[in-house]
Amino acid sequence: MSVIREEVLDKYSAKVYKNRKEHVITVGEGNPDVVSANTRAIPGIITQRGCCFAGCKGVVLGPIKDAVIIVHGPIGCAFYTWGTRRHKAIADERKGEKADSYLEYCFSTDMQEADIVFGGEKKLKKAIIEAMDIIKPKAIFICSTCPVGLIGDDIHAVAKWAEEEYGIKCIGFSCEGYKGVSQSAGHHIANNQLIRHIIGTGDKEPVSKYSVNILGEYNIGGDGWEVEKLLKRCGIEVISIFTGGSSYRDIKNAHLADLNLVQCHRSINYVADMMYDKYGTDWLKINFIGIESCKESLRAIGEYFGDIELKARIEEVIADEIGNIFEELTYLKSKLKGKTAALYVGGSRSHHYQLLLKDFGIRTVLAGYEFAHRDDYEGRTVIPEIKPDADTKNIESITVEPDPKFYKVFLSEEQKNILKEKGILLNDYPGMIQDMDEGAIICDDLNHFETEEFLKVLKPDIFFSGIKDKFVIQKSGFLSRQLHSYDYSGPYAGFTGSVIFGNDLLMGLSTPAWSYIHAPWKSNPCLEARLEVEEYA
Amino acid sequence: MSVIREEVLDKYSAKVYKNRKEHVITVGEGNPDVVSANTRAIPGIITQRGCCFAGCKGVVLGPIKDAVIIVHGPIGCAFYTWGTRRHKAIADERKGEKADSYLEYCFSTDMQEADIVFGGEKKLKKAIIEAMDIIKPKAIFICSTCPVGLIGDDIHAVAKWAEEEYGIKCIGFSCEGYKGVSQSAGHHIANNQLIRHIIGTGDKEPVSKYSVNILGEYNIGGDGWEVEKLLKRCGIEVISIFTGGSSYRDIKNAHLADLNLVQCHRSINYVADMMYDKYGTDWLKINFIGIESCKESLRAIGEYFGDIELKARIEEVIADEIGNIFEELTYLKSKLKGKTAALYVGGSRSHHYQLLLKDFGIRTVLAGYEFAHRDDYEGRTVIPEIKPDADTKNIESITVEPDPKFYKVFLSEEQKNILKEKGILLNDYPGMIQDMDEGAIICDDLNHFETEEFLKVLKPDIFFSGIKDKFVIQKSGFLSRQLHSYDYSGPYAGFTGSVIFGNDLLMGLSTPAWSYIHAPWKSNPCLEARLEVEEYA
Amino acid sequence: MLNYTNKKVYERTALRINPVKTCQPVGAMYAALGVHRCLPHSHGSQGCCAFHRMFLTRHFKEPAMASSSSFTEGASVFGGGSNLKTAAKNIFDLYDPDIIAVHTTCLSETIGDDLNALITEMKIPEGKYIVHCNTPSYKGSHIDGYTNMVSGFINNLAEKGDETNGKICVFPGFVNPGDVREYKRLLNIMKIPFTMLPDTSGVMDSPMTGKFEMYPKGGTTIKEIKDIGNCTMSLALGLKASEPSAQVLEKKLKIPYKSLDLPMGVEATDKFIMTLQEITKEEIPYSIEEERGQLVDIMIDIHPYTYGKKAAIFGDPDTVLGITAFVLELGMIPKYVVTGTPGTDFVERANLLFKKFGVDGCIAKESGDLFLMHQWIKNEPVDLLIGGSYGKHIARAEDIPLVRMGFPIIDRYIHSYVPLVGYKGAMRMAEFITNALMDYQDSHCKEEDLEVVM
Amino acid sequence: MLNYTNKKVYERTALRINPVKTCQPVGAMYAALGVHRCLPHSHGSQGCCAFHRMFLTRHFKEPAMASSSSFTEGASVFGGGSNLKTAAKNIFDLYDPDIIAVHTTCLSETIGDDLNALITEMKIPEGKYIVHCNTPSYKGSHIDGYTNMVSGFINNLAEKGDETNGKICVFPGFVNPGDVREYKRLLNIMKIPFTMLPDTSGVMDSPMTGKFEMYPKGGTTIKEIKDIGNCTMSLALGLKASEPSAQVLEKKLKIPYKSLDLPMGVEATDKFIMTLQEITKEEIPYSIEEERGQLVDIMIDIHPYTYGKKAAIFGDPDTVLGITAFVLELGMIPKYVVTGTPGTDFVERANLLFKKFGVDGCIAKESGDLFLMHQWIKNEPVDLLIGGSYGKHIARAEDIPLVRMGFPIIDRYIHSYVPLVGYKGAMRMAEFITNALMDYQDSHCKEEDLEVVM
Repeated sequence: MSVIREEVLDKYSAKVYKNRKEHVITVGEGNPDVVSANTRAIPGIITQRGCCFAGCKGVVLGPIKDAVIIVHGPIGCAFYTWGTRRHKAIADERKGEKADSYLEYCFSTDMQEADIVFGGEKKLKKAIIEAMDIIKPKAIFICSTCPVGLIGDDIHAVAKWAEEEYGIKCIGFSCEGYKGVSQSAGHHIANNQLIRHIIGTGDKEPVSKYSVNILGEYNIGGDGWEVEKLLKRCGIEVISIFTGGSSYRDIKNAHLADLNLVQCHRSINYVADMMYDKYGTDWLKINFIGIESCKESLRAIGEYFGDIELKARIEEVIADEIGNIFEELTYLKSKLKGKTAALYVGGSRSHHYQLLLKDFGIRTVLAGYEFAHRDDYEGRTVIPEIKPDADTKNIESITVEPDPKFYKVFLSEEQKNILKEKGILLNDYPGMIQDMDEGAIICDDLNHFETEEFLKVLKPDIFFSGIKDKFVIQKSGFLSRQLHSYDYSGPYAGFTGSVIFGNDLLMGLSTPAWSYIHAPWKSNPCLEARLEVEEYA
Repeated sequence: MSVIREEVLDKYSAKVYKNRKEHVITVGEGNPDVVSANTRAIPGIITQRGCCFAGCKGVVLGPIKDAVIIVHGPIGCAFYTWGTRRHKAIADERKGEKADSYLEYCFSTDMQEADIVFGGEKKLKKAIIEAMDIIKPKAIFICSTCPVGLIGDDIHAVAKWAEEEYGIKCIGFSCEGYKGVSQSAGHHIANNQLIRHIIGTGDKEPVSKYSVNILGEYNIGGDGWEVEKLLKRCGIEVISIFTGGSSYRDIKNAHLADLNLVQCHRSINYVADMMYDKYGTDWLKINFIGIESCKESLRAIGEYFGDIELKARIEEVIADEIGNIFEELTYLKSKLKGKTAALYVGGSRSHHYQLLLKDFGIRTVLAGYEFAHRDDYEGRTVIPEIKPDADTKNIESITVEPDPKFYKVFLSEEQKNILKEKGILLNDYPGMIQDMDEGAIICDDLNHFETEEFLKVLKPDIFFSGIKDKFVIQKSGFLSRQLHSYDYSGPYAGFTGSVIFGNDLLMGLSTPAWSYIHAPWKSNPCLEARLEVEEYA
Repeated sequence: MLNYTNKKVYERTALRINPVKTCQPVGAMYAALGVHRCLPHSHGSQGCCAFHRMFLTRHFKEPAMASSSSFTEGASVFGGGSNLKTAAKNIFDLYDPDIIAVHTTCLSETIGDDLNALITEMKIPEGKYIVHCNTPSYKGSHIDGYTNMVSGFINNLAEKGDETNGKICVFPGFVNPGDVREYKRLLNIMKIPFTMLPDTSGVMDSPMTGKFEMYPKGGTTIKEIKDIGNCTMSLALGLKASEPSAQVLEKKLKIPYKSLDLPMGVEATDKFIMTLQEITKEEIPYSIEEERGQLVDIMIDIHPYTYGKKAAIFGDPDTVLGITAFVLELGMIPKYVVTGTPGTDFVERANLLFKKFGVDGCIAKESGDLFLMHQWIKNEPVDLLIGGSYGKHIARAEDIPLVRMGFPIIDRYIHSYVPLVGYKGAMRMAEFITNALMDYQDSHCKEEDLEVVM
Repeated sequence: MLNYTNKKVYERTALRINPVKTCQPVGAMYAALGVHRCLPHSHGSQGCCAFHRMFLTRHFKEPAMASSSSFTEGASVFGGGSNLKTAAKNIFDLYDPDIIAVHTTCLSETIGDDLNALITEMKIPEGKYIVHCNTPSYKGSHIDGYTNMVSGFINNLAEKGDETNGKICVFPGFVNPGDVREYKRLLNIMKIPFTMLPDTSGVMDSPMTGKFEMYPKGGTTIKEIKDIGNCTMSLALGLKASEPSAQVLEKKLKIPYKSLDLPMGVEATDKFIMTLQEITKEEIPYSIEEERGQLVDIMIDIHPYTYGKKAAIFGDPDTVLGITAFVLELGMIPKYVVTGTPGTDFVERANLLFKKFGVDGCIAKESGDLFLMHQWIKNEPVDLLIGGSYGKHIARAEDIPLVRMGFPIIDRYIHSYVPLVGYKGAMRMAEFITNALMDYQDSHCKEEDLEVVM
């Protein structure tokens, strides 16, 4: 067993050790490497994880700009998810249809004690009436928080009432915070409702020869826009993005795209899967974070569509993009090469960013996911092996049937086999581990204690994580960069995004303030200072 | 003799008393009241006066926007007159001719020791070359500061050279700080050169039936613009303003106006006088500060031109302007009535503002001028009585002959007599005293000591003065408003200006901060505080 | 920006839009961080704890350490007792705090977990403590949560001994560490021995040393809290956030108290200082008089820029009332004064201030939100916004400068290190307000009106 | 705005446009105001005195009391001796200062008045003093004038007694009263007895009391100045403004000295504190270490907003170098560093800083002006201007935020009460710089890029 891992887990009580040791592995020691994931955090152990509501409202639904999302519950949950995730959006018009953006707004029923005691459905209805009166949205989403589930408010009945009353789309999301073990449960709940209620309800056909959806791209710092721009340059139409900068208006038409591109596997794989089942839409696990990854992803798309012209255009775009950044990239590489990094992010970024770091010659010594499942680490082949536990069983898993009207097959089995031979996996994700070096550590649900310990042992040059541990790491004297919010920088996606990322790292590493951490008199003993004053004169 | 006056002058030594008692009078006690003025300040007595340079460059020339004014001397004098007086201006085009505005710039030869020792003419020439190369102005003014006169640099020769070299207007102003006894000397020097070198050199005829120049209006806080707007509404064309917001371009054409309106008598009366001699242009002492004054001034202009249509238009404008401010004015009067004021400003404002204060029912208890002559207090009839002393003799006084080409007579003697009967004084100024109440105090060159003493004795509600004594007054617990800079407010001229002024006073008087001057524990003796703690519970 | 906010003011009774409050637990967490070697613990779903830590960290740019009972669906059905027990064991084992401060969430409150009973049953290591309080998210706001936690410390720890300790207990209100430091500076100048509860200075503004300290040097010690029962009196600063705790202390241990507004601006600080004087019965030192005189000097100096300017002020009740009082002292008009925290005395107290300064047409609102305030602004605009970061959308939409004061400020730095309280705090407020108004003038005036001297 | 400033950088040798300096006497006047019960006296035409009082008043918003010899043409020809004599008599009669501090002007310098001889001949009342110095306006700048006056006090008053007074003499540099207060706070924390010369705190930041005090409570006393000869050493803060005075003190009375940069930013303050430690030979208290750690913490926190940002910095040499050092510590690029005050060591020292931090393409200029700096900016822009009020035209013309630091600031308030020196001063600088950059981002970014969290 890895010495490092043991050093870190050493201080745990037997019970905690037993739990945590399954979540912490050293790559290459297991063969196959198995990472326990998507299990409960241990009470009292300071996890960085959030809840089901955060995954549903905060991650998947929040970015949908033209839906009024009413958080049904006490005020806190609405407040904490108000403008705090950088999923950018702008009101716009596409194909003659406008989409507003309500992202600057925070809507809540602000439940009071009486609502808890006597039930909150009435207030929720009234809130919808008020929202319709003031904002007049085309879609309203209702997201429940903890007490709503307990007191038994039927938000779905209210949603149904609203649809009938106003002729709008109104969907309930029972995403109470206590469901599941992390944000992951919320993703699943959101995915289910999207496929049930929205995807397939639109009728705006693509106007270009090749069209795609981008799944699991939340437009943090403008990433989604960057990717969309890149695809447009290649001549590929983006029908909808799930869900960064996107809209109810666009997502309705997702079923009309030729192909789904999956960026964040964890949060959106249910939609990808179900669209495959329902509409026959293939999905391709792409990654627009990192230069090599961008190239590979674009080329894979080219291969999928198999069009020589398209492939040529893709090569041109790649050459042009690389040309633009080449000089800066070379400089950044020269500065960043040989550094080490640790990554602890949500469900996919820890994987994606390792590839970008590799572009700069930065080695990953530790990586972990906050709310991943085993397949995110080990690849989807492991899915059948995963035994559902009590917590996962509580999250509804739905199955869909082929849609009689829209089901279509884009590639023949033969074509798919050719792709496979070219190394292009369709409808599959091989997981993070396969891209990691032997000896690197993987840590699922990395908690505060382990963060402190790993810092001491691994001493990475850069530690990527989130806001809650950022300052713990920084106070310990290490560069900490948030990979959820990009520390308010970005975009990091695409070719130019890579350079922005590299510059941010270089900035963090070169900031002179690091050299002032220790007061000079600490290293300059008082004795030495006891020189005679006359000496200066 | 006035008790108040004696109380204030009491602490002086015999020698100082002898000097100062001539400068401080109580209105109504003299009959006629005589105020010693335009004499030297006593060394060591903290006067608020400035110097000749301040009067020439700072007051009269500074506002001329399209002349590059090169201060020839060490850096200080240029620096202190850079943007520190609020004579607003804007580059514009009139009658097809553009005028730049260089007011954001400060130009100086920044003389160094070597220039003092070996002479500064060479550097001055070089400075002009550089100014021509960079700015390319149509006019350059050279203003000398103290050492220039002593070392004998011939700035006028340099100016002549520049005119020949570049075909521009270049004028030297020998306005060394030590000349005269106050800014007044500088006004005179500036006036002389304006009439010698600029007025009469232009050829842009008025386009309107009636045209005027406004003399002694420096557009502080936009006053000049306000007045010009008012005259325009009445159908009167303003050819040039001396010198607020004005330009070399416009002043050239001053001789083509029908009438000169004199706002600040002190600083510009030489030009008015000399234009009367040279071009036959009558001048009218008007005052656009104060509501009644504005009315009177406009009506006097109407009478001068004697045109029924014009007079009707003037009445319309007056009615409209009054209508606009009536409500606010009534409110302000109700709030300000009965207050008392002291005024110590430059050369004419102390007079003008008394009239505005009177509009609000505010009584003036003390007024003084910083750099006035006796005629500013007592009226121009006193001029023949004034005996020139050593200091005044040093300031060149020029006489002009009627201009063969441009001399014209606008009104016949008969018409002038009719005006006189209507109470309209032409080419004359009756001075400040005639507008003051009996018993009010007049203090010429009010110094710091007297300011402190008068505050104690008179306790005015408002003390108007300048920046140097503002905080002395304020620290003493009295409202102090700057009447040179309007405390960065304004315009105060015209009808709406009166309301702005009134609001500023009300603001100053009502500011809650005044009530916090004394810490409450000062009036709340410690003893009283020695209550038992239990009492609060 | 905020394009869907219309002018028509609509009386909403159900839909909260753009709140000016958040839920109780985050306040409780902040209060608990002000106790030395204390780990705040959130009894509920782990999302709450994550959100609160995130928010506190974003405001203070400091680690906000806290743990959670990590409820899952099972705990939500069967109660969180075993989660809490496990949590406490793990916390003491691993993070070794001297005290765990447990607060509830809407989840555990709705279930009805009886914390008192649960904790009484637990085995707590020798010399260690677990305190608790109830912070139902569906009542009041984060300010109530803060107060409840402070009261929780008193209820759980404070004891009456045989004799007085000669100290006063100071409840600082929901303020920044910089404010607490300013209180302490003034108390020290006035030579008054005190216990500050809580004391977030040294914790949420701790220095960079290259070493992470889970429990930094700051915070009220357990010993001090226990000893509060022997204080001569308590001083509650901020009627909303502090008075209830002072009342608890009085009720439980008969410690008399005096309540004051947050010492913001001249008069409120005067009252604070004079109260201190009443306690010490000593002369107020010149240095305080000098600070005060400097502030008043500045206020008179700047009045042409502040007088008559209209402000919309939003945030937490005590802070908003403190700012309101100060802007009135500056001659400004606090046109809209809004808190999201419920409590009708807020409106009464604001109205008293309006009346005292004779300003007309000002509106105060408790349980209000920014959407409503923005609608008011659309109907009658203001010159300045004063409040937290969430005012920035309105600022941009209406081109009104925003001066950031209060909580939360998540888009700026350094604010938490420096006070708004005391004469020094008022000087800072004056500077920020004046700079904002003058910067606006400089950037919006016509070119020819740009003033070099102001 | 500044429409006639072209991009073509033209090497001017005669025409100064938009200076970054003024003349010596105003500096001398400011220095003299830092002596208790001293009346500064300007020996020259009365316009000089009026201008200097005006400027100091506009920067400090406080009375700047000073008298003048009120030269007329006669005095300019025959010498100002009798004016000075009359002035002194009147001053002592009427204003009763304990000391008159006379400085010259370009006028009296050009005439060649021998102040020393004139004063020696005068009858000075018992217990009163007249000191003097030469401040020719055509040499150096206001900074030299300041230094010359400080040296004048030493030359005229300081004496060597029999034994040391155990104090150090601190020359604060050309700084604000708020800076002097910060020095004093740190010296007191370090328990170092000192004499501050001059000490403008308490004079140019005096409180409002309702009573005008011609001689407010502040200022170095004559007794202290006399006693400077018995100090153990002197500490010159600011090489340009203070070192010459320290040298005078060394030369005249053999007091050893140590010169330091103005303690602005981390390293310069570290050096200041360590120098104090070397003097006391005591441990540095935790409170200072904590302030320092907070500053460093903040610097790391804000680095994404400051790093790589380009600044143009202008003003007085010591201040500009201090700001330059700090912005470099923040990872910024001090693209243009300009002083109007002559002295080639300014450029050398700036270049050393550029080299130390490895920044390329930065330009430092002594005897420069704002016209030149603006031309540079037109050729290669910057993100931020740092300097006095006269930068505002460039700020508006180029839409670059201006952070006001240094002298003169005549269009804002309160700046003179608060320090730029020390760790606290650096914290303030950091806040102002970051706020300026972030405000700019918030107002200039696309709507969709407006960030709630930063």
